Amino acid sequence: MSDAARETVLSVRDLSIDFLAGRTRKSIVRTLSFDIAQRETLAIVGESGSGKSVTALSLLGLLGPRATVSGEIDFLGRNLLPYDFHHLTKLRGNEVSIIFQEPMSALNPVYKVGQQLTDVIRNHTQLSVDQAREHAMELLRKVRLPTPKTKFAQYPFELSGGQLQRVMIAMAIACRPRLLIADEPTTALDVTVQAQILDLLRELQSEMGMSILFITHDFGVVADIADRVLVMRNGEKVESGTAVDLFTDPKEDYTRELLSAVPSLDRRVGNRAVQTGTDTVLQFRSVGVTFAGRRGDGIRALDGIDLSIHRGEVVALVGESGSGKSTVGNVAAGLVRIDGGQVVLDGTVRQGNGADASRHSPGVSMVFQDANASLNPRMRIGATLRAALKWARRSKPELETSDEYIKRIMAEVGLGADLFNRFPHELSGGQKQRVGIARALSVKPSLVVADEPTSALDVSVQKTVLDLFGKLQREHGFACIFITHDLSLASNISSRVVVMYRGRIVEQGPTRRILTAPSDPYTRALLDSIPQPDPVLQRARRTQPA
Amino acid sequence: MRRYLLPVLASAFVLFAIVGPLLVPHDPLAQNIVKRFAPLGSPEHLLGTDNFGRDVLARIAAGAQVELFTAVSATLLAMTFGVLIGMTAAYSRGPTEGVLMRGVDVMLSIPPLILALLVVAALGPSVPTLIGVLALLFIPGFARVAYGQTLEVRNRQFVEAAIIFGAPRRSIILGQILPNIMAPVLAQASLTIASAILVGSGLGYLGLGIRPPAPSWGGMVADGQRYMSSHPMLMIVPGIFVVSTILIFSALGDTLRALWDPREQRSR
Amino acid sequence: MELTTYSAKRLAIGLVMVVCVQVIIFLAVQVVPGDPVEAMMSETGNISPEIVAALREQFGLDQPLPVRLLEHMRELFMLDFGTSFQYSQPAAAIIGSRLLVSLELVVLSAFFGIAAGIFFGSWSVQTRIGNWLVSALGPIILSVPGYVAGSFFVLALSLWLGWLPAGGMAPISDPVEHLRRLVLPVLTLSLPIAATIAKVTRYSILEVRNQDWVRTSRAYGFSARRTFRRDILRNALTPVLTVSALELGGLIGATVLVERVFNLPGLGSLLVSAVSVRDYPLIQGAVFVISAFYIAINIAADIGYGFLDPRAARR
Amino acid sequence: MLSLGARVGPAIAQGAGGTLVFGLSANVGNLVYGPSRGAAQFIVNQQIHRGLVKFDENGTIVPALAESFEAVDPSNYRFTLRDGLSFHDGSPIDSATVKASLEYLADKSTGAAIYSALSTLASIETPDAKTVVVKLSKPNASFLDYMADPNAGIAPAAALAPGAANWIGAGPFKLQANDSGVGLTLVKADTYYDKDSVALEGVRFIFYPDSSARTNALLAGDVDMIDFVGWEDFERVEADSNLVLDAVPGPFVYTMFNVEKAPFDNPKVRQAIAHAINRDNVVAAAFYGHGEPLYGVPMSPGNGRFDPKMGDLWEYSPEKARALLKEAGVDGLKVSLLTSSTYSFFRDMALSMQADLKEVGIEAELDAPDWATYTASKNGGKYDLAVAGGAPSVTGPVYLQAYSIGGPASSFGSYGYDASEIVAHIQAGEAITDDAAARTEYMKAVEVIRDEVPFLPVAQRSQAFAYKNTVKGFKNVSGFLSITGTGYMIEKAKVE
Repeated sequence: MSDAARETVLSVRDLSIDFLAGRTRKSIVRTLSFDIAQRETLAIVGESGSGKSVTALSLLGLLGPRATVSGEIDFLGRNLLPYDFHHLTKLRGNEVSIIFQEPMSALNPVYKVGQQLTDVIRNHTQLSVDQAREHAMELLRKVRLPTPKTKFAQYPFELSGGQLQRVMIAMAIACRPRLLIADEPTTALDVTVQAQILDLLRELQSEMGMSILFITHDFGVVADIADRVLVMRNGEKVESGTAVDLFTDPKEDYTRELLSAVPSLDRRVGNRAVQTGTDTVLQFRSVGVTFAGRRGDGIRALDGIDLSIHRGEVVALVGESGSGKSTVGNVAAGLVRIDGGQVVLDGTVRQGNGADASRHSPGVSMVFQDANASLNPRMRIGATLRAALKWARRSKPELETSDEYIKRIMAEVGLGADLFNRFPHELSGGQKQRVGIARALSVKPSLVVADEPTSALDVSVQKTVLDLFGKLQREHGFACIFITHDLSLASNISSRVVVMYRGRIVEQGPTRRILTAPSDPYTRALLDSIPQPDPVLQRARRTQPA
Repeated sequence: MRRYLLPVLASAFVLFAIVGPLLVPHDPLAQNIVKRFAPLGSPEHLLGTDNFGRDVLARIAAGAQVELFTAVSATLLAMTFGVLIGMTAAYSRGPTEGVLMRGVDVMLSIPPLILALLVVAALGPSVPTLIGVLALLFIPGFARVAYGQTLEVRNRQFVEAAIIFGAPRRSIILGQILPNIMAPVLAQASLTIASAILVGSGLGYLGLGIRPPAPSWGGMVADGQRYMSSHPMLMIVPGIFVVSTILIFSALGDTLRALWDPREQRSR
Repeated sequence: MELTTYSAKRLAIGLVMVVCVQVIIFLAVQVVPGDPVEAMMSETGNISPEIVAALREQFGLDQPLPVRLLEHMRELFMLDFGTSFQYSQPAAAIIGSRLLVSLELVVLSAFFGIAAGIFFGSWSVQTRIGNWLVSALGPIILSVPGYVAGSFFVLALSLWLGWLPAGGMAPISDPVEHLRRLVLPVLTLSLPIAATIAKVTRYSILEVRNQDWVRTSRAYGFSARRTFRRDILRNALTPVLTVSALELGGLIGATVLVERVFNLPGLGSLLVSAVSVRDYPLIQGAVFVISAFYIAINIAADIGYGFLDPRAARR
Repeated sequence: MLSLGARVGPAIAQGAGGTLVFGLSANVGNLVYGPSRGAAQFIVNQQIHRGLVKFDENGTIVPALAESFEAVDPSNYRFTLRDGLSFHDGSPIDSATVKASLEYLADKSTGAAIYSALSTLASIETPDAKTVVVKLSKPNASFLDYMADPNAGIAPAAALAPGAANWIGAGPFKLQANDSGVGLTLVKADTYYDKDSVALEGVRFIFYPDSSARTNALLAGDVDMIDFVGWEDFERVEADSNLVLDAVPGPFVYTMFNVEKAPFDNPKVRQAIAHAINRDNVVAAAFYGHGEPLYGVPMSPGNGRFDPKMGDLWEYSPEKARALLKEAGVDGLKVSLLTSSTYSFFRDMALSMQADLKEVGIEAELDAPDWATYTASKNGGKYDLAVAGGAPSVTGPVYLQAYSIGGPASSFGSYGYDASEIVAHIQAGEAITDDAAARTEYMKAVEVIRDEVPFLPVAQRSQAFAYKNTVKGFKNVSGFLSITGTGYMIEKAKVE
């Protein structure tokens, strides 16, 4: 792959970036150096706060007036530092293009997609409007946007995330750039879509011969796309090397740590005891849910769901966005009203025929995806926990609500007593999620619904929280619905996997069986789309069609 | 420290409203036709006298009391009812929501002037009438803010969490939602105090304010305007007081909003 | 497409609201003490109770309330406001001539206020002077009640400097004088609008400026000016529209103070005098016009919102 | 003396008298026959319409449509019409036309302003086309005053229906254009009986309801003349050497008592108030010093039936007031004082009185609603003390009757006051033809007023017209007639 004679497209030396925060200067990136050769893909990996995105934006002078950038940025022999904005304006979107993490917000919501693409083309060329439109259509076909003619005249909000990212890519390649900066371009997308986008990028790269600087936190994606990798931490380079070298033989502890924290799809699972109790905690009997649509039509969110959760069992609910997995959790927690079937919790019919109790069961508690949003910003941590206990005590009089008990629970999830009087905004993301877990545990539930509890966290934090959650589950023995989009994660924690697609359960069974011998084609596609943190494996998978 | 400038100014104003009348050696109602139209800076009457020979400074001080009392009372009333309506509508949804919010819309489309004219015509100008009129005028504003905020907050996850953990309705509304909609409501309240002074003095200007002879700033401007060509200070002086008071209270809104934010509060 | 159904629905709701306002005002006006005949006649001439009764009968005031309410709604349905007690003329004709004055004030003030507001708001995020102007002067302007500002203008510009007439209306047949007389009232009304709109524009721009698509625009080599117009100002205008509608709606009610200060024969002063003698047909007619205007503005703003923000149109 | 009228004055030389541009104090809508709609409408009425008689510049009654008139006795009046009278549209006026008009005005269902004068109508006889004989069931010495009222013009048959427009009359000017809400344009009518003495080619009325706007219009030269100059504007007008301020003592303001309930059921308390009010302060505060304090009943100058002693009934003396209150045994009195927020002079008068009352130990709380609520409260007796204004349309002492008769029968008198004694004296006076003898009889009524204080006159306000000094021949008629009589002067004016 890597010919020594390749021209260096971008060469960065001693890049340092400071930000002005109030009156103090904060160093974000320090003496970073790297090169990108022609046709090469360099991935910069790191957790949040590592400075990887700032580095990417600094290359095009997109950081704004509060940032000070020093060092050397050499693009094809032209030094970009100090910024000459007149020069940059000619460079941007022309010789160097960029695509962003959130295609939905990266496009102006008030202009039609085609219009925005045409504008970009006309900005750097002398084409007439008609010619530019023609070229735009061509590009949309090239990025394989379905029904490009229709989409051309639609607004961004009318397209899906994957489709928008294709539009974004079309915009990026419109002027055949020498370098494409991709700032976490697939993070917001579902795995199956992510796989398609990565395929598209690779294809375009080989066709157009551009170099790619790929920013990501996902080692699976790195393994899939990168030729070379640079690992960053706290604004500094940890190590760099070819992808194969880095994954097989990481030099630095931090890299090793990160790699080990990545949940990989473990097909050898089964070491987790399937301690399925015989008594059923939760039972869904052909449950259906319809959400009122904006124009009066209903959106069928759940359709004929049959599901049983037994005591002490962890069931992973897997699916992509819009599959209805979160709705299942919300029905179990009593947040959503069903319009068909029956929900039985701890032997009581909570919804559907024969329901006379409240929709909310005192036996169910929940851990939310967004820990921050799930905590009342105006309540101190101790008060939040105490409130939950007090409410729960209305149906479970045996619960303790003393400060000692609360502090004990906090200690159990690894929170110091000093946080008792803190407000949520004073806690880190991981701490907040620990509070969420503490709250869920404190009321001694028989079922915990965990709705993507770790997806907002960095991998290293994700791992510790997940380990803690698993440990507590085993100790307390509550049943758990673990909702996730990440099959790797599911394989690590669950004894049973339920795969959902468009409001239906397509397949369910013991985790090992689902991972090794999926019977449903969708499950298979899902499994194939997950990039594995192993460049060799990824390359192999790519060569053999799924 | 700059953050506290406005609260300090506002407190100074409140203080002036409370003790000012005690400090000024004149009765705001005492007429002395012989000494009418004393100019600004007269030894006995610092801000001069009006067409009845009443001391302008004493009237300004007494007027401050009235303006502040009416504005604050009206705002509190409007806030109470507005928040009640807005939260009830947003929390209950369904037909209650429709009736309440359409009612608010209808209230908004009644010209405020006619509302004031009719209420004052029915009850006569007086402090309670003025408070009532102002409260009526500002209820829709609070209702809308509370409604919008409640709609947003009730879908936040910590409210869902409270529901899941079995919180009773009352504590969801009072304990979870209310404190979280208070920042904009308080900002609105401070703006409303400013607006209430503005509108209240405007009503005073139209003769729909408080019962004469009690002084109101708007009424003083209106009276002063009649002697504008010969004694302009009779109009300018109360005008300056109206403007600076409104300025202080409207700027106070931002400060209040910031102070209510837990991010601004130190942990104990 | 859907916009028409949506507009039709909004229009229907608007009509219902106008009717609600009419009924409320009708009942309120009748509950308030005071009799139109006594109020009008008491100023001059000796009126005996017999005369009062005779005139009440002439005006149809001897009928029971529900009958009169029904009659009023019937007339309203045919866009007939009845005959003014005070002027013995069709209320619609009187309101029409007054409405022209008020509309002229409102339209001019709104136009200048909104235009200046958007200009200064945009300017304020770009230059230091603009920033200072909007953030320091804006609150001060907003704190000056219209009647204070208006009185001050009359004092300074008319009485002291003698540049502009103190008030009154000149006929449109003398356009120069007509406009000269509008300068001060329009200035008085448009200043706070400009301050409000500038504030909203400023905040809105500051918010939009941090949006991802603005970064995209820069990242694709659009010039600063182009980015500002295409990706910042255009998006920032949606809240400006909402606030403009609110301001415009409030304006027709706010004109009364300015009409008073500048002695303009507008709808507000008509309403004040109509209420003071309980000229029911005039009151109902004027309220109808004002509330319909307010509601129409809101409907127009909603529909305009759909044009500015395609997401709103598809809702 | 109810004398015979003679033909008026020498004919003014025919010529271009110009057009008078008149800034009118109120918006005049449609003219309707009968009811009164305020001073501005009076002025318009007097240009378009004409009655049997009218007032001259001294307030004397002179012939109009009637060539001559004769009071056979105070209940019997004979009018002889001029030759060849016609309305603006050319239709003739004869005794039948007059009879129809007067009978219409005598019908209370029409709401006619002068109904009270015609309520005693017994019959109207028209012996021939030029003679009208009006017979009253009770003597009324002021009957001719009523016939000169601006609302007593003779109207064509088409106007004799409630609400019908009444723009065609027999007056000196006819309507050319009605610019609704803005103004009226009148041109000289060649059907007018005295057209040769009218110099003006026309009158253009422009409505300026706001007082200072009206003054500004005059100062700016937009109009030639304005009515009802605001008191605070007197100096501004006077300071302009090109302008004439024509001010006379006009209508008066007074205080009413609710005599149905304590404390004002006690005449002593009412007397105390009569001594307590500092009229000079009222004039200063409410009228900017432009008015005359009243210490007795207001009198119309030039009317021989008043006795100067009638103007001197109570002096300002807080001590006397306190003494009277003590005598009446009231102490620490708290009363309500009704006024209206609609007119600032009403409110200022009340404020001034409030201070005076406080001086004698009476706490008066102001009740200042808008005009309609004020009239409702006043007519309904919902007050202790009330501020009111009076502009009698007749000049003789008979006007006192209306202000003495208590409500609800009269909207002018103190609520609940039984004025039968006063009315008896006044009626007796009315029946006497000799002025001196009548004066003694009226004086008896005034003595009752002095002791009983059924209403308390406070001040006579200055009523001013202002005009350019190029306007000649105009004069503000003094006294009450400033309101009802001055309109007749416009036809005599010319603009040089």
